[in-house]
Amino acid sequence: METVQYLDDTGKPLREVPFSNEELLRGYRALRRARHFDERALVLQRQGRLGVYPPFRGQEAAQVGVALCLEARKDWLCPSYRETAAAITFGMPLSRLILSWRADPAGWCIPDDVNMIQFYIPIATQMPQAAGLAYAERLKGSDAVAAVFIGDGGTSEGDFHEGLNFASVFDAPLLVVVQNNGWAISVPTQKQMKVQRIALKAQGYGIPGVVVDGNDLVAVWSVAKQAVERARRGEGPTLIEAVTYRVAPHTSSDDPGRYRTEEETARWLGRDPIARMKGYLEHLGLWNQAKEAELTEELEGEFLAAVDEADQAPEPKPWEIVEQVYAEMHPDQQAAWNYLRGEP
Amino acid sequence: METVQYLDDTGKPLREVPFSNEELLRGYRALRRARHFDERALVLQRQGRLGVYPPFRGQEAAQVGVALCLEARKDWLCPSYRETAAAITFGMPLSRLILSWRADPAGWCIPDDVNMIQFYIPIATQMPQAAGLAYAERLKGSDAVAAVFIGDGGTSEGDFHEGLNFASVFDAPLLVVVQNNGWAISVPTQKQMKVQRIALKAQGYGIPGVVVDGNDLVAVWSVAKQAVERARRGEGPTLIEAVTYRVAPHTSSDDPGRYRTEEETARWLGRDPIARMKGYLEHLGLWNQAKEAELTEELEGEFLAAVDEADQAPEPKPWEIVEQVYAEMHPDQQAAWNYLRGEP
Amino acid sequence: MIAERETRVLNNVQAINEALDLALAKDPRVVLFGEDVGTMGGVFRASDGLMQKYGEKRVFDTPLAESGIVGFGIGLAMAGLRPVAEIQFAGFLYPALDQILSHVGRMRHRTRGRFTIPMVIRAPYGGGVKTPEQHADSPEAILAHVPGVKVVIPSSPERAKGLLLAAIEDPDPVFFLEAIKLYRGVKAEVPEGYYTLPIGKARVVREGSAASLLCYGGMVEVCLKAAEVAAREGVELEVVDIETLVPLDTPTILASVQKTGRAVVVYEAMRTGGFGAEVAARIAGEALDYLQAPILRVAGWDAPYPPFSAVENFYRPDAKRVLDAVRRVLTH
Amino acid sequence: MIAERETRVLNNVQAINEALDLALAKDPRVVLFGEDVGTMGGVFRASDGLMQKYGEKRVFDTPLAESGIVGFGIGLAMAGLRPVAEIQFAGFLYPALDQILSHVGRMRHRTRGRFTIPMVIRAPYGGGVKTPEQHADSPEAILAHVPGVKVVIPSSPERAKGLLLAAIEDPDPVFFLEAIKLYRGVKAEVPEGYYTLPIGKARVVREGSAASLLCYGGMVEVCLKAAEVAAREGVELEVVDIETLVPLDTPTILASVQKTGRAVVVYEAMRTGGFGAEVAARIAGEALDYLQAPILRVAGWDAPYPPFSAVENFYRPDAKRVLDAVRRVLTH
Ligand SMILES: Cc1ncc(C[n+]2csc(CCOP(=O)(O)OP(=O)(O)O)c2C)c(N)n1
Ligand SMILES: Cc1ncc(C[n+]2csc(CCOP(=O)(O)OP(=O)(O)O)c2C)c(N)n1
Ligand SMILES: [Mg+2]
Ligand SMILES: [Mg+2]
Repeated sequence: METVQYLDDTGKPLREVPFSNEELLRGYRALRRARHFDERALVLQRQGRLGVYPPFRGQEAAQVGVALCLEARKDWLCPSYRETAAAITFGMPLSRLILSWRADPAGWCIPDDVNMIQFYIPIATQMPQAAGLAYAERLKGSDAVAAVFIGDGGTSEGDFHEGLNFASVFDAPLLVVVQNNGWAISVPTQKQMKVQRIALKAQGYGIPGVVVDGNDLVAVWSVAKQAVERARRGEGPTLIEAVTYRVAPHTSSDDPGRYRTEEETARWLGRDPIARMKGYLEHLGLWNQAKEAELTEELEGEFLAAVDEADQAPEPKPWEIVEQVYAEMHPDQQAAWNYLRGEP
Repeated sequence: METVQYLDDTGKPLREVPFSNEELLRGYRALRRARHFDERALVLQRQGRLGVYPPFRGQEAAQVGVALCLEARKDWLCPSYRETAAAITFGMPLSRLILSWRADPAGWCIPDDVNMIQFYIPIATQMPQAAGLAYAERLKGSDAVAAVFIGDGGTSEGDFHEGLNFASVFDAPLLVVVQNNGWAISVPTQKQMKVQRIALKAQGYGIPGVVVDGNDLVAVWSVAKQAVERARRGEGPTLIEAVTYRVAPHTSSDDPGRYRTEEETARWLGRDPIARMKGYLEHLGLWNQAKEAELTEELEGEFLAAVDEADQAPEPKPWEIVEQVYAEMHPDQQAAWNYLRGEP
Repeated sequence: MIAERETRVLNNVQAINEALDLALAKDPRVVLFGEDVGTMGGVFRASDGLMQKYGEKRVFDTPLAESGIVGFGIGLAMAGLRPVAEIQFAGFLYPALDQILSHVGRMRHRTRGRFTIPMVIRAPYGGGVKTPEQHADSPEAILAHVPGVKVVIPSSPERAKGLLLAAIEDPDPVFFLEAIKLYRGVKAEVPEGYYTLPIGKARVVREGSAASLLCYGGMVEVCLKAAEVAAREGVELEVVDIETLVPLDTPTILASVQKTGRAVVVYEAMRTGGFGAEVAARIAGEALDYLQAPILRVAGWDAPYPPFSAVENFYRPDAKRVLDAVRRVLTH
Repeated sequence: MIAERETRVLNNVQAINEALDLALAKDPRVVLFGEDVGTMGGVFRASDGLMQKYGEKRVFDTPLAESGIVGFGIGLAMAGLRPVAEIQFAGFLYPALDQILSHVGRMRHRTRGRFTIPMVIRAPYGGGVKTPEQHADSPEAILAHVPGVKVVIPSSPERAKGLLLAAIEDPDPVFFLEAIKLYRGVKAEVPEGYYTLPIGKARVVREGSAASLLCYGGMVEVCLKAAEVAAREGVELEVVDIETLVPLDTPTILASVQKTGRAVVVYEAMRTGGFGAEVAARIAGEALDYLQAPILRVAGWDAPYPPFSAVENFYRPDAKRVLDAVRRVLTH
């Protein structure tokens, strides 16, 4: 299968780029915003100010390129736990994301104007749900779409299959984005499946499958754009395999040294999605040192403000753990609530 | 995808047939044995001498053709509930099968020299198990293989996907035989999946997929033979889609009138696997009226003897229901056992 | 019985079919789906005629995949619909348990109320009618151990209709288990039209003073039968139909046991870890001082429900086994 | 403590790793597999170094699919191997529950002994270490309600090693749940070499006369701590480590309660439908006359285990909550 690519590893265009300069700048900015958050989040984590955190370094283009095609008030974003970059671009406030990775209730309650499902821990379970969300929009007569993210490892779960099958049978307006980042914790993609290209799986469901260079924002963005248009036209789901690499540890608690070599990672660092996009903008004369410095400063300001806001969130109360179990509290929760409040 | 076919609907050969006359006669006999059992079983069922029974009429070739390639003492047969024809050919004693469909413990205990898993009710669960059985043989260094059967509806379950993936990743010596008989109770294959050919799913697992005319014994037999040889050579699993049709009701309790037309069924009755094979044997001058009559008589004798044997099975005892829960009885089962025996 | 209403004699399947019909007519957000639910109207005919009446967008067949069915339903619910999913038999809820344990019961809690799952999952359960293997399972204890879900098990056509309509109106996920034995086994007067019955209330279905029989679903008729037999010997047993397992109506259960001083819990699932253990534990935790005898459980044995038809009825509790236990608590 | 043996100080993970090593060395039929079990040696390092030592045919990584892992293991077992599967966290047993409920526990019964599943399924369970959502679940009650399986939950390195070796030798399927809190939280003397401890026996780990604390796994240290505190006030609590949930050692539990007359059951799973309900029900059914106070349960609340780290410790029972319950049964 041919891999869709627009930029080479240095950012030189290989074919005509279907985006305006404004769009390209918007895209680059989205990449940088995500990267900045990721870098600073890891620092917070080391300071003990975040919980377990799954970095996405190297996968920004694969996530941002898709999120740029969606409208937060209308469409649906169904991430795994890896898609903080997609969430940022989709419109999640940074302060909520910080609280979310702090495992704070205030972060887990997603704003009403952002149609994002919470980050999911149980692998692949978002797949049939995303099919249902997408199909519901069809039933309601809207042209909204859903985008669901899953990893190479996630494709092995039964729910990946059941979700794809439901989506295809019901022509659900859904983008299934598989980020093939080479690893499922310590298990390489070759041990995860026998097939070379995950996008080939689309043929088993009678839907289109596309392989795209996941480190090439222009490529991901244009592939996603077409899939979204197709879905809005009511022509059903598309399976997109974004070939990328997890250059960071699986999570802040992982030690990649146990299962992979520095060389492999180094090779992929040379294909960094942000450097490539930056190279392209410079090649177009749209970007320079000064602009970069200015942006960095702005992003740092935004991040610090978000941290301040997050830090102002009220301490979670013990009794919150038995709230929101049902629409109204039953005696069993009420008794627990009273006990946790120290009331008899 | 091209459908492998050797005989036309009248039994005229379309290409050179790779089986000897003895083999062909053996194959026809196996078809007739299965058909005879199925017809007589339905009569027993109506007499209240069997429980719920899932007939396989019209699917004999798809099952027999595979079973003819297996050795009961060495290879493994993993059926769903539909594969009584495969079980008969594989070597299950008819009396056991009668008891099995009588839901009698004596029938559920499979003879030690027949490597068949019990008929399975929970759809698709046999898939990962068959992959494990097949891989275990590889680990043990034997060249035994496993054949697992599943229906078109069964392909929608997560276990179908997980089993195929495990089998392909571990190069398990496995035949995955999907009998696409057009229906999952009342749901037609087109509503079950978007893809036209189930065999296309093989491409998502990096293994060979074959479509075969499931009503053409010669075709199924030769396709299965190649897949078994491939598996024995350690080259891994093959997905075989046998295109056939369930001309009978789903089970003895089903009423197809609620979901399909007589015409469709009539069309498939015209492609009857046994008539086709018979036609071919007659075309070769290997078969005639007299032989047919003789065979029928012999099969009826065999069946009646099997019924007699089954009828001699001891009445199941109430306390058997709490036996064989563990290797040894624990107090909880012992107490139940005593109660059921009327002992204090 | 709902006052001032016309009634009609229906069996359980007919009552459920009527409830589904009324819900589809009343609320355009309601959708019905599952295996063989559409064209065929369900293997038990619970949705008979409804696809024909409301169209394939409201009532539809799905692929054969329970995790897919429940997961798809979760998505429909989060998008604002009112999904009613049918799982063909309760024993086939198992492939969906990940979606159930990981999401159905956690969504409201996890998202602090932003997303909720107002979904009903119906499934026939229980034995007694010589079904094939795994068609007679009773997994209610597993469902009752899932935080955030409700579990309702009706015991009569009138209750089934009103409780199912209440379940569909409920803002939280409700598992609605229907005893296969009662589908056609019971016929009774059912109020006409749309009505709901309260989820979360147990009912004393027969008053008595000698001992309390605590049961639900298919075991209610068994306990009533036992109570009749006992009555002939002058022993008045009280029968409590728990009806809603979660949220459990503990006060009604305790009141009965406090009155009689003796409790026998009856359920057809495997004894160890069955829901009856929870009922017994609540009594032992909150009404111990009233007990004049041990709390006994009459339940399925600690073995799989037998796939062997000829002897399956020795697994499921019957009036005789209930009365053996009653005798023991009375003579204690 | 096993008599006349050298001992070494190990934590739980080390003890489990040693048991797996010894099993692989002793029995060529033993194979180890699961997600990240091979190259990485497991996310908790339980199989650290074993693939390197025994090769990829004995110890291997699988695709990310729990139903596949358990189903594959069933196949290996039926073909004569001794599979030991690791499920990365107990909360990820859920996708495998269909294989577990439909087959793992039914195979011997269904085939009248022709096919058996001598498989061990290991999984870390329970909370207390600020793991992400669903990494702290305690689904033992669901497993204990599966006919035909055994459920073992060790509470110390010595017990873990000997019980795991016994589980691997066992002719029936055994679920082996390992409290995450204890993996590195406890270090103790562990006998060297190969030894097994009996499955199906509960143990009195601290003697006392005032009341019985019935617990298992991660709750044993909590109960021992509570007992210590109580002892300072002159109240001698008895602590029973149930250790094997199925088959349950009812006599040992009853003997303790008959002696103390008071019972508090402690577990960290959600209270309703938890395994502690079964323990309470057995006491209420077989030792009622000895009880001087209600049987109380201290357990997780009827809510999901909180994904909110800052407050998660208010969900899991601690010594204070246990002592509150003890006070209630003593002052009853
Ligand atoms: C059902 C389930 N099983 C196991 C895990 C543990 N786990 C968390 S992440 C992970 C690997 C996922 O790999 P992949 O799908 O490729 O996503 P990536 O981490 O590479 O983004 C595993 C096994 C889980 N969270 N859920
Ligand atoms: C997990 C599970 N879900 C549902 C059922 C109920 N059921 C029994 S057979 C069947 C249809 C199977 O169709 P297919 O796989 O095509 O096999 P066929 O009956 O055509 O041979 C269904 C839904 C079941 N047995 N197991
Ligand atoms: Mg990955
Ligand atoms: Mg079929």
